[in-house]
Amino acid sequence: GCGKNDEKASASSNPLAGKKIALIMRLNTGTFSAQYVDGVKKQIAKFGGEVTVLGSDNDLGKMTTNLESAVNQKFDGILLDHGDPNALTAGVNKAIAAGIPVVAFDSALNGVEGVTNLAQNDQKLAEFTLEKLAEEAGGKGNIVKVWVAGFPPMESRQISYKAFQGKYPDIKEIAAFGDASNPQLDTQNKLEAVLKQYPNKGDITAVWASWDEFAKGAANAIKQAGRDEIKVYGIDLSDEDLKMIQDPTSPWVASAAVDPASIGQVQVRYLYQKLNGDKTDSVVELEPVFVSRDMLPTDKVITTADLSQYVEGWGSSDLGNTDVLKQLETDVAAK
Amino acid sequence: MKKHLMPFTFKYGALLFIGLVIIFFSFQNEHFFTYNNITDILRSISIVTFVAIGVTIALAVDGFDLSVGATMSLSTVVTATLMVWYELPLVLVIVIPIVVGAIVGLLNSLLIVRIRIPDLLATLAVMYIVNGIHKTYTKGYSIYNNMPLSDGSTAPGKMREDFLWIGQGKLFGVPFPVILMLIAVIAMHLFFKYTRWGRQLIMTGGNEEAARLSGLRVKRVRTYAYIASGIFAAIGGILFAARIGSGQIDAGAPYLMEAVAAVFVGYSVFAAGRPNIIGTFVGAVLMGVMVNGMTMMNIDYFKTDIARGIVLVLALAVTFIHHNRKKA
Amino acid sequence: MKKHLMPFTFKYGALLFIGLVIIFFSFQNEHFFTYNNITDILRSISIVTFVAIGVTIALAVDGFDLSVGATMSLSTVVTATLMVWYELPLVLVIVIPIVVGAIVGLLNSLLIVRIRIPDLLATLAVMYIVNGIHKTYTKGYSIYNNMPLSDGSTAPGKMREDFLWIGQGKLFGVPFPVILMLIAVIAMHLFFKYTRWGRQLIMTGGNEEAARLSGLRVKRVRTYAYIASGIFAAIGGILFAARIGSGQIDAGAPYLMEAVAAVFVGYSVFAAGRPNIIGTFVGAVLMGVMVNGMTMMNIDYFKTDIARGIVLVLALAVTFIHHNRKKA
Amino acid sequence: MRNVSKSFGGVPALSGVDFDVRGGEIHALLGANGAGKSTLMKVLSGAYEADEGTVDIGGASFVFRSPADAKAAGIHCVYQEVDTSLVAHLSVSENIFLDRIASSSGDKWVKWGKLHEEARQLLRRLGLATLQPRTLVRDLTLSEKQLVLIARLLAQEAKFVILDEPTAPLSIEETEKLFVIMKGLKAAGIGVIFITHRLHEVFEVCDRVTIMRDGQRVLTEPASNMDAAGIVRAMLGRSFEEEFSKVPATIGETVLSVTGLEAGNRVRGVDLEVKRGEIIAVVGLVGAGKTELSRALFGADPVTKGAVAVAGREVRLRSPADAVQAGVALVPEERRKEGILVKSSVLHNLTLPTLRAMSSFGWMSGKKERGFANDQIRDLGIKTSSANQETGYLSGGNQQKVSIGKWLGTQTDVVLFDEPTKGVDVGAKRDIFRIIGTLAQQGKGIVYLTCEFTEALGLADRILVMCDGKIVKSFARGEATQEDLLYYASAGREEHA
Ligand SMILES: Nc1ncnc2c1ncn2[C@@H]1O[C@H](COP(=O)(O)OP(=O)(O)OP(=O)(O)O)[C@@H](O)[C@H]1O
Ligand SMILES: Nc1ncnc2c1ncn2[C@@H]1O[C@H](COP(=O)(O)OP(=O)(O)OP(=O)(O)O)[C@@H](O)[C@H]1O
Ligand SMILES: [Mg+2]
Ligand SMILES: [Mg+2]
Repeated sequence: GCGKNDEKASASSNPLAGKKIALIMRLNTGTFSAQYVDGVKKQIAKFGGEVTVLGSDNDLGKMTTNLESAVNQKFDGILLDHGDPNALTAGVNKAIAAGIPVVAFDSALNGVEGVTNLAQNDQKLAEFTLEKLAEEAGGKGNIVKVWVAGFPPMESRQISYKAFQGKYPDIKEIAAFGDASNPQLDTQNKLEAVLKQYPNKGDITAVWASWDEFAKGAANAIKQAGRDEIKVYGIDLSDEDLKMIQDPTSPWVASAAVDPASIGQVQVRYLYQKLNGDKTDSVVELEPVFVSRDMLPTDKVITTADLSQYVEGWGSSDLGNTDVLKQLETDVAAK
Repeated sequence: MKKHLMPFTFKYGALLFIGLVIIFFSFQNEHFFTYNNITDILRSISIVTFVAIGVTIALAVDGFDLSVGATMSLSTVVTATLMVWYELPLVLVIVIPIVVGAIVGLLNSLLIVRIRIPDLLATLAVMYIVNGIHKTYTKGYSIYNNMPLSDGSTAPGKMREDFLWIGQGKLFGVPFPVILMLIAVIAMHLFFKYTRWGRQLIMTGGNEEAARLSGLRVKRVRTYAYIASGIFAAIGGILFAARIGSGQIDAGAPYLMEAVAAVFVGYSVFAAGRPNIIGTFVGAVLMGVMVNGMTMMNIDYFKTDIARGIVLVLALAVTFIHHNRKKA
Repeated sequence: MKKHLMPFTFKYGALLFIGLVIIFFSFQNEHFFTYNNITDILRSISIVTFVAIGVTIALAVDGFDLSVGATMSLSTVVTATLMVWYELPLVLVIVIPIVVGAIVGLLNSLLIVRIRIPDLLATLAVMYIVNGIHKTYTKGYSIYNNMPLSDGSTAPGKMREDFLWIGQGKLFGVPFPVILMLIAVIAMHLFFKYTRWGRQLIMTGGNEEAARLSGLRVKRVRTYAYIASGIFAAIGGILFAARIGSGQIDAGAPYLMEAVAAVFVGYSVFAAGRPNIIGTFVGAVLMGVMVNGMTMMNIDYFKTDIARGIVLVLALAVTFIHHNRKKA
Repeated sequence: MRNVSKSFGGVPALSGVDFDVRGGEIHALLGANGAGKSTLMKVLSGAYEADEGTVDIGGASFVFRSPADAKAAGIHCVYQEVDTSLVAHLSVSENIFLDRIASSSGDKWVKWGKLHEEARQLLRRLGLATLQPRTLVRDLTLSEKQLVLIARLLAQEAKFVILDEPTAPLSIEETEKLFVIMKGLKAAGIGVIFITHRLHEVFEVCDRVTIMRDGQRVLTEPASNMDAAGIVRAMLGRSFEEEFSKVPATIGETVLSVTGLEAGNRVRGVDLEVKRGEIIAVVGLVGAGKTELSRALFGADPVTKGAVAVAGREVRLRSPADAVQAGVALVPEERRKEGILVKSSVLHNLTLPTLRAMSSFGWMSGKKERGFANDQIRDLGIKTSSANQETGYLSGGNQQKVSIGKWLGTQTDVVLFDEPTKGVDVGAKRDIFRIIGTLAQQGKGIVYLTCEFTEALGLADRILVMCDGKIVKSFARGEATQEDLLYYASAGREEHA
């Protein structure tokens, strides 16, 4: 506790209301990030708190700086998104020493005492889609891989990909590319080149896109080239992606993901547990969900908010909720 | 003999070089030199060509425009929101982003021509501002059909089919963006070469003070140049939205450097040593050919950057070694 | 009276402006003007300041170096691999990346000084090449402790503790990178102001022909300037690795624009209208203060870009409105 | 120097030139524009590398590859183009000691106090005690810049000194001071090479004369053996009378009237009236404000007060474009920077002010353009290989003709000439006078601003003397002598000082 918040809290009946929370993100653009931020913001609003988003433009140096200035500014709690243990451990230790609880998502801060680590199982995400690909291709064929190194989740997904290659020797990778700076159109242009290189139907069985931004570009290229026999398997799912998967003319047929909004929601809940002084697990696994076109309704267009009705395990996560938190929500709502 | 050879390699060296690159790729892969692949390459460079034409125009009056990438991003999201949020008719969907681009150009020229902040500095500042504006406008979201809005409802509109055709359709078997690009390249080339206003731009770029003392309204000319630069960047943004069917955040950022690279390669075409439209187009083609050819050869993506840099150096070296030998 | 006021606002306008910004933030948030926060701000700008010093040196000889970001990226991954892959001693871990930076600078100067490719074009090409090289070197992976290698084994080394101290440690309660930065700023300022070589750089940048006619070997001077630029970018990269404890791919890319912005704001400090070290430092401080202060005020992170651009415009306008009024 | 040759892009500028200077003499190097004087001196001072030939000093043979080499041999040069050898944003002192700072030996640290003090002393020797060593060179006038370069020369330990047209921007007093300094150098055993287009200066200070024509040496003689007519004949290869054959023109109604014009720091209330067909010369010493007057009349600089009427109509000139529309044209003083675009072709330069007339509906007519350009090239006698030649490669006089020729297609009532003969050889000068006469005959009003009093006396219908920003005296043709003009031009100054 710090003195300043006690005064604020006294305005509200609940001691947990009116907290100032910092959300420190490594990447801060794109629909996935925006939905994740939304999840965080909504949940904190439900708890009567206030959130400040510190974006880092994919610069870990800036992220470290943001973390340190959040500690200096004496926020009540800190949320981390896509951090890196080497870069952040020092800052996180400083926060904990200052009594500020930290909950991290996909940051591999498992070595740090007192931090709760949310993780989406990236290897499993990749496995889901790759298995589906292998199944639909009948265990053989030529595939194109769209992937880029340099990002921890990508590197985890690559581990699954390697295993997949070992498991299905008859599935051959005929081309691989990927560029994170202009993911969608670059993929579109490059895949077009590959389609020209393999102009016959059946030359290419499927495209595995390790990121939804890649998948969108790949789907566009295939659709526009009229090569509808090629299927796209992606990872991650935003509202925009969902729309494409639902579209029967789109080559993108399946994706695996954790609901970005519910990641934010769960992360906030764990932070408030810590604020309440509860003992929390140091690792919380968010189970990925596999979504393919055949699971979705054909008669209407849905968003990720409605997805839980069709796909089991999506967005309905009550993970991290406690009675105290439920009470808090009602108190704040009552005000 | 030697005397004749030199100016020849000098003038056509860069073109020859590009020809060699194309021949190389054609031998590497039979599918490279096909009608479909060539039109694909041209389509893939259509957006960057528009942005690069903007950069060329600004450079013609001796001004560097760093804000084109940001302008393109802004134009992309504005285009998309006009359809998705506001369901406006096609004409407005095209005209409004162009007007927005012109306004950014006007802001640039205000800072450069009136307040006389040096071009690189002014356009850098505008780049920051416009980047901030376009993200603030969409709150960081990309714009797509019936996207959920922050009030919980969904957006009423979709990207219009007729709009998407601009980026994805074909006319007489040629992708429409390629047609647009060729029209723009030819028109701007003729503009610079044969019109009074084109000449005014070039002369202003040559020596602003001398041009002013010859009775040119150089401030006005430079203002128009930056506005044109903004408009071409905006067209790039519109095409981007039409091509991928949504309004991506920060879409234009990578296009700044690509466009600049194309323009710079263009300096060496016909040994101009100056910004010129045909050169810019050839530069864009070279870059597009490189990416396409290397993808077909399945070269690691990180190595393509090296190749691109080396090609740039070689093309420039061909020009400038001679260029300076002539002078010295 | 009015006559005296003008040059004053002109000369100190930019500094005054920065002072106002700081006072404003101090009133907005009690945590802003605290020792810890100030040292944090300084630490946060230490890397960009090194890169910006490199840019300043290149600009001092009237050359723009677009490759500093790429050089910084290369230096970061080289530094990290020297420890993680090769377990080299500290001295080599620091010296080798600096040598690499110098080599990049040498390549730049070769293209610019010998082949006489214009600076922007040459360094753009080198930027592509170096970006490609650093990614090819690590196959696109970032480098971290005991990372898995492509042959299935894990890397033998870790980032050394004494190395990490360079980026994260404190000396007499002051973060070590801040000390390094202050030393570099003061040393380079003295270098430019009081040493023969510093004056030779400025002379060359002011009027290369005049410097040459005065018997200066300007090619050599410009070569040294680009080498220095590469070295400072490399130091930025080393500090980055020490600060985040790993070797990130493409780490330097955002630093190019940030450094350029700092240098440009620096033009307006003391109304120099030219690149100068103190100005560059003040520019970096202003940028750091803005980011820090605005996050404290809970301003949307998109909007910080707008604010940054506007501040840049204002700082530049203060300088150049007067600058040109005087001349006109 | 022996057998020096140099060509630019295949065009020879020097072919097999021999040239010698002795220690302790002042040697005049003369020749028409483009004769190759500056090029020869640039070879001698290492600024250009010769294609062929050597420099022999005291028996040893050298090939200079850079200015540093020449300086090591004791050869120093003040180049014709002043701005190429100055760093504008540095102080006067630093510019004076540029060579010292540039050298690779000597102090590693720059001691500013000492430097300023030494500079102050040098400036005092040149009679520039008022000039502050800390002033930035970009704030100096052209003549002050020239003197800074001469001060730089004095700071060297030279064996040979080259002065390439140093007197062009200097006032009479300043020129006299320079001559004293040159004589001092001569007395110290230093060889001085002096380039000028003012022949009377040659007889005043020089011991020997070398004359060049078309990149070749024509003769070298003691100055006492020569007379002005002989020099001109040698320069041009034919005999030539420097005379002003004034073409009679009918004088019509008033075409330009200026009342109480104030602009900048140097134009302080000018009244002026020009009639059609009339040539008005405005004379004054350097710094009197002539250039600023011409710029203000052309809308190039803002006017603070006063009224201007062209052809009876009151006009407000906010920009040169306004002036052109009102019928005013200016041939500016600094032609390479302001008069022409050096990198553009002769054709593009000539048609620049008349783009509208050369085009229909915005489209340029190549035929009209070429026709106009070729007419001008023929009528004005512009020596160029073709209309597409880059203008920067023309000689000074021919560049000046382009700078004049571009206005001949416009509907002008008034043409302002600012020192159009500066640095122009006698042949080209005569051509320019002829053009001015023709313009007057066509009924245009001419304002001819100059500091060459003889030109004003020969050419003008009326002479106005300008001093310190004001017109102090007006003479009709034939009324004044050179002495009168000088008296009013400088007496006015004393009054105001
Ligand atoms: N850098 C250059 N490039 C091309 N041609 C040049 C260059 N410098 C000089 N010339 C040409 O060489 C010839 C000799 O020029 P130079 O400057 O030596 O003449 P000059 O005798 O000094 O004339 P002026 O009296 O006008 O100063 C001219 O025809 C000129 O156009
Ligand atoms: N922007 C300026 N900055 C500094 N000095 C200037 C500027 N403009 C003009 N001057 C100087 O002011 C002085 C007076 O101006 P002006 O050029 O009109 O005189 P002038 O009579 O034409 O002399 P000149 O014979 O040198 O052309 C000149 O010596 C000129 O060099
Ligand atoms: Mg000369
Ligand atoms: Mg003058």
